[in-house]
Amino acid sequence: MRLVVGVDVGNTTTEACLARVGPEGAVAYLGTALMRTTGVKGTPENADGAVAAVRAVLARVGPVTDQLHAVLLNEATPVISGLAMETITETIITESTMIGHNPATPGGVGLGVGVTVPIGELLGDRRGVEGSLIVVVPHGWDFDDVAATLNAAVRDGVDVVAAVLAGDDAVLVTNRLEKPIPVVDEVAAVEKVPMGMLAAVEVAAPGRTIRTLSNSYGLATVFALDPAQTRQVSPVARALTGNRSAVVIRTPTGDVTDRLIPAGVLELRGAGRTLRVEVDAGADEIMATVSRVAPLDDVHGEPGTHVGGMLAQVRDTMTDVTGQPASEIAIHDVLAVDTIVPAEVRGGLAGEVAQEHAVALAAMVSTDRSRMQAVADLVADRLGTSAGVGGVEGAMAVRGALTTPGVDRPVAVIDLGGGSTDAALLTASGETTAVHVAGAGELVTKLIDSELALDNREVAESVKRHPLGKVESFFHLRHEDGTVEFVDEPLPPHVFARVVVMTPEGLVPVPTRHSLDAVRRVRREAKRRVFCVNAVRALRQVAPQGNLRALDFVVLLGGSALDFEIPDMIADALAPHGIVCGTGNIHGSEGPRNAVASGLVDAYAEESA
Amino acid sequence: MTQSTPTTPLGPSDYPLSVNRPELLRTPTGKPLSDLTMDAVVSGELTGDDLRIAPETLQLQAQLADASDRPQLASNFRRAAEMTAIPDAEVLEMYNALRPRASSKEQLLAIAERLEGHYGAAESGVVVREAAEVYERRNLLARPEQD
Amino acid sequence: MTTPAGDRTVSLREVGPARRGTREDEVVVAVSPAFAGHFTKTIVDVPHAEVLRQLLAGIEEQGVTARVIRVRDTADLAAIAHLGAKLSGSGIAVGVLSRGTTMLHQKDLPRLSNLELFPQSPLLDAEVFRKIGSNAAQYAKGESPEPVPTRNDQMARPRWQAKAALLHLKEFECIEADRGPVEVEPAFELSPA
Amino acid sequence: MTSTQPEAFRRRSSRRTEILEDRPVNLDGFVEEWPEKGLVAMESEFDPRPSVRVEDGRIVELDGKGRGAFDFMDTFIANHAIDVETTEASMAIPSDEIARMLIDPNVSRRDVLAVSRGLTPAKILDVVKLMNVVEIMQGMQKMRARRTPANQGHSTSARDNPIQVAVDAAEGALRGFAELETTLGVLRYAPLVAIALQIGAQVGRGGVLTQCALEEATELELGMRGITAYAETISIYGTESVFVDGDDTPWSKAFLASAYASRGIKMRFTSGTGSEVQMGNAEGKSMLYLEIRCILMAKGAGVQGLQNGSISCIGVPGAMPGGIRAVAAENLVASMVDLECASGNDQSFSHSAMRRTARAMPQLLPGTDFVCSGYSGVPNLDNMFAGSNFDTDDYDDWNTIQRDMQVDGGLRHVREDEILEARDKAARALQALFAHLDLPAVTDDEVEAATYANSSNDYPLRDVLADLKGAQSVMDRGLTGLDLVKGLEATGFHDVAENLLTVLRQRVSGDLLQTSAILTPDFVPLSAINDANDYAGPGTGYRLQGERWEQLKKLRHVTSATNPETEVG
Repeated sequence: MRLVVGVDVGNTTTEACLARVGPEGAVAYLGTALMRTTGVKGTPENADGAVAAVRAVLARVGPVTDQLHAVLLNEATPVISGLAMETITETIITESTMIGHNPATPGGVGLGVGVTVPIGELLGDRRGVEGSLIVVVPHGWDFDDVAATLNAAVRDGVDVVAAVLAGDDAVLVTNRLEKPIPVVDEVAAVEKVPMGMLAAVEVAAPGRTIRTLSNSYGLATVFALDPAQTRQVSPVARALTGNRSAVVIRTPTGDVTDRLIPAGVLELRGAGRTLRVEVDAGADEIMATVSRVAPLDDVHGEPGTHVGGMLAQVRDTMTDVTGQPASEIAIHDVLAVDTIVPAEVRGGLAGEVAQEHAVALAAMVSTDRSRMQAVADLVADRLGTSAGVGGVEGAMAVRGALTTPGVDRPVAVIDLGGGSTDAALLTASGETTAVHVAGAGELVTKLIDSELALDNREVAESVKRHPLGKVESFFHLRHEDGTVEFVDEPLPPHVFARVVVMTPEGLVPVPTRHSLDAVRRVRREAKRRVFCVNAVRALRQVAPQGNLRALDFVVLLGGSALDFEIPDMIADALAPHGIVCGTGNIHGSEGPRNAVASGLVDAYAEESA
Repeated sequence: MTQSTPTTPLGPSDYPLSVNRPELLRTPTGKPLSDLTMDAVVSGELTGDDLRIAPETLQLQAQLADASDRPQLASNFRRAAEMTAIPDAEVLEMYNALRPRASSKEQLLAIAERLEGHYGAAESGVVVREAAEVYERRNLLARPEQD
Repeated sequence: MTTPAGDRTVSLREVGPARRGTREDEVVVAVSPAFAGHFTKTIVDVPHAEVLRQLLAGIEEQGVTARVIRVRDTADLAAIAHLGAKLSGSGIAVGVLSRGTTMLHQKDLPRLSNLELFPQSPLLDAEVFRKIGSNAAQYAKGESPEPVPTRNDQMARPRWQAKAALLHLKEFECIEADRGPVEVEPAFELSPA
Repeated sequence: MTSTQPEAFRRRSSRRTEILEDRPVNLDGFVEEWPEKGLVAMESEFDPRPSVRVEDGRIVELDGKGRGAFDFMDTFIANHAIDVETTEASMAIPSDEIARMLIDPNVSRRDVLAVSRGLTPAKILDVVKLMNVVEIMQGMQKMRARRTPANQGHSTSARDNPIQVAVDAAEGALRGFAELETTLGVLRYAPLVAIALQIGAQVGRGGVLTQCALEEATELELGMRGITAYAETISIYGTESVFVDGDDTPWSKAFLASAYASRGIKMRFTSGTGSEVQMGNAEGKSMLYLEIRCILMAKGAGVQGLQNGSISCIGVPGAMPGGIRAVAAENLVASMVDLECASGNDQSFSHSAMRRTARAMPQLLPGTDFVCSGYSGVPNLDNMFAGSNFDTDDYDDWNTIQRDMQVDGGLRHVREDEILEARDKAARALQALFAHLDLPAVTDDEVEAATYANSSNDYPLRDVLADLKGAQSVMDRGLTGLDLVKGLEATGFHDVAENLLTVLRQRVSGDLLQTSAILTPDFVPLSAINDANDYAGPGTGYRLQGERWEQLKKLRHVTSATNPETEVG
């Protein structure tokens, strides 16, 4: 009878599994422990965490340190991942053509077409004021005064057809007008609106969108355009689609463009060739190129671009960890994801926001120069026992996964981590293959953060981890599945009327104007684009001939396997391939944790039997 | 406890005890001050409990306060000596119960009884009893819910 | 400033006891005993006419209606705002003291709590009052407004702390115990420039 | 601003008036007295007349009120603060005679205490009302509990950056603060910042005591874990209604005082003139009368000391006639009832540098237990206590005033190379400790920035999310002061580890619980017992001389007498 401890050093946690191994290789599992990993995985700094985990598991089952026979460590490959995001489109307005922004509260309803004139010209003798007018009101004008000035002018026969305001006063002004007109407000850079130009202002009723200015022929009608000019203004119409209000000003050379930003070039090397792909080609194109050069040997990014900087940093970090020169560090995988980033329109007059396209990229480096033997030596020294490297991580993980009730060979595991998604396959004949692919939990957090414009990783992380709700009163909230929960004690004021994350510590408000459904959609879509895509990608790389149908059992492991929805989403994604997929339950009790550590024990028992 | 009690009350010249009378000092775990060394820390022999104050030490400091004509400070130290036995969470609970309009008279008296009975904290009990009486007179006991 | 107008004044005409509102789309603005009465401006000389006009404008711009009440038997901001909230059809109220200190309250909250509090009266100007009104209305509509950013100034203490205390005491002097809240109609008047 | 007057009627101003109008002092606020409402510093006809009556060993009348009419402050003071045996005799002594005792070098501190322990609040007010500022200073010189004056510093960061807090604590400790206090913008940062403060302090000068101002429960927990060494933000108020508004009573606070002592943690209360009228419930009493009630309440609770001197309400007495005299008097009263006095000067007080300096003279010149209860050891923009009366920009002025007046304000000039060394070491110690404890990393860039920085703007931004997680893990993992000692020892910061262990060991002896206790650089507890104030006139008591005076003669630039072409230092 021998006491052994299997220790799995992971990127964030170090897990230990204590077992008694009998003479026939019979294994009795005695307990497990979980500690934070110290240092970067695969480096000597791991020893502290490993020793702590061993002590913790021993403490849990009693004072038996002296009888400890061996500590078994996994062959942990250092994996470093990096993330970057590149905006690849940009909306630009030149020469003050358009104000297509969506103030929360425009005033009036309808379309007004006329010539722009500053409100100051309506005071005094109004010389030079004639025809239909669109009145432009700068900062500093009080709403009562604006209304009084417009009313006086209209009473004197001036034809005011619409107004454009700097402040948030549209409803206030229209409520005070004797003759109703459409009014657009909150135009921050109102002083840049050109005067004496033909312009159109359109406001739709609440809950509706504009009809005329978002239609190319509507614009053509309003501004009497010929077919060539109409073709030119079609981007304007497109940009205004879906708005409740808009202003279009016709200037001699004004334009709205949707420009593609050169975001740099990725150089992918593998399968004996080198392919280049523009990042602004989008995720599909990048991933298609990646698959054409699989297996990937290395990736470089164009210096001076975000991509280049990100890839260089990943390489530098690995150099620091392993001491290997940067030239020998190779990037083995990238994952590109299309995303949308709210960005302020360049040249806009009212802080208009456009949904710009962007590509998020995760890259991953792994090295075979592991220093686990050094960790083992340190552990042996500190604990006064023997310690060795007991097996390769992926192989051990599938072994551990096999202890999940209802699982049999061939079995594949997917380890859903923070930086990388790992897969391994154990065939019926006992052979294992393993792979790491780039992109996991951290990328999901980043996508949520940028798409919701939170600019707060902590909140984004929280949105990722927990279900949402909307606090509808101090005494009830609506969960994201539509159910309503009533509470006896009033909810705290800082969550009132907010979309909240239901964390175990309580409700945390999400600082966003998006609805609950929008936030939920962003969260699920981010998870799908990273984890579902990567699950399929990784499995294809370990499946015989890349055929997913050849897999029977897939066991999900790792921290994200505890997520409240990711396992279901992956299972749904794999279901069409006839795969049984579920969250691991190591030894029928540990959940998706401890697979590698117990795999190490099993391997040891098998050898010693 | 293995703490040696001095035969005569301490006076100002005994202060500081850590310098002049270290032999009188013990941790709540019974260790002398000289055991609180770096070696002991590194080897893990010392725990948080070794760095707490013992009730006997608070009584010694109370003697010093009395000898320096600070009777209120001395009383505070004696109440503190009684309270060393009360777990942290319960100390905070009792403190919260003493806030205005937080407790009924019965609740306050129950705390006093627990102090006196369970913890042998007679002087602390007196403080709580006095609070109960004053709160009643000044309308500071918990009231039924109202707006 | 390009605005052609002069200064505005306001008088609050009492129209009867304040009652609970029935419209869900209303916000109550509850003012303190001396607001636009014994006092005419805040601690930093923002006219009460402007405070009220901007609060009401912020509410109106959001398409929500407003009622103004005067609380007479207390000068405690939380009590004023909470009473306003209880009388508000939407359950949302803005409470405001003569010196300018302002609070957003909701009827189901404990009195000593609040939705948003603006304790530094010297830092509140017309623009901030407009935003406070706007947020009150958005809460009434069930939206999630960004809290109005609060500012801080370390040197407000030497300049304003004592005057704030004095104004607070004066407001207390204007308390009429045992007189319930009254609904008021603001009448704004433009004084010649 | 409000030029509502038509142009034509506006009076023409002289050039001089314009210049005076622009002086910073005119940005300060001043108001007229209103004694009926308590808006008056210390001279009010609405304050009660002194009286006391004892029956059956119990005070049954206090300052004109019978026991039946006592509010809870009267009750607590009558039951706990006033010596029943001597009160009638003490009260019979005319106030002017007691006032003279306070300044008479032939009357010892002990003799004064024998009288003062029997005085009622109104009587004490009556006594100090007779004293002008110079007499108040004379009284303070004799009545201060500890013979040797000291100073306390703040070390905070506008970004709650723990590295900044550590290095500024190290510099502050090196410059002479005996206590260092921090607080937070984001409360959840507290564990990391409290650790940083402790490490920085022990790097700068072993034995400096630290505290982190938080709500009671967390503050007590950090203390119990040995991450902080003392507590101070335990507020008390002079009227029953304001005390209750603060959700406490004299009994709840007295209980808390014993709770701290039971964990071996030094503690003092906080109060100050102006807080009651600021909250609108002064009950028509002067600010000083109400503060004297606070001081006696603290005395009755058996707490060893008090932070007072108006503190966060300084703008109120500061705006009143004689207000700063009242503030000086409240410090004196704390000392004359034998409490440790941490005497304010800790909040932004005036736009005028002259007023700021003058305000501190009644504490700096006679010396108090802590002249400032928070001199900002960071630029005021980083001061999370809303700014102090003095900050890092004032270090050289402070040192020069000490040298001019030959008074000890607790600080000294330190050469830049020593300061850089201490800052670098504090940053590296924190870096090593965080790495050892698996807390968010401190980079070499941060260490470098910290060494040469002035404000939080000079540091690389930290990953706040990671820091907050780290802070939470300090609480979850139950890290204690002992873990900090182990970590420092394991990472080669042996001397810092020893310093911290020695501070922790003090808790076992309880020596720091005695009145006015601090630790000397040799780790000897120095309190009102073994360093009792023995002032007895010229030539006695604490004198700035010898080695300490030589230290304080040094400034950044002093021309050498031997070779006037060079500077000494």
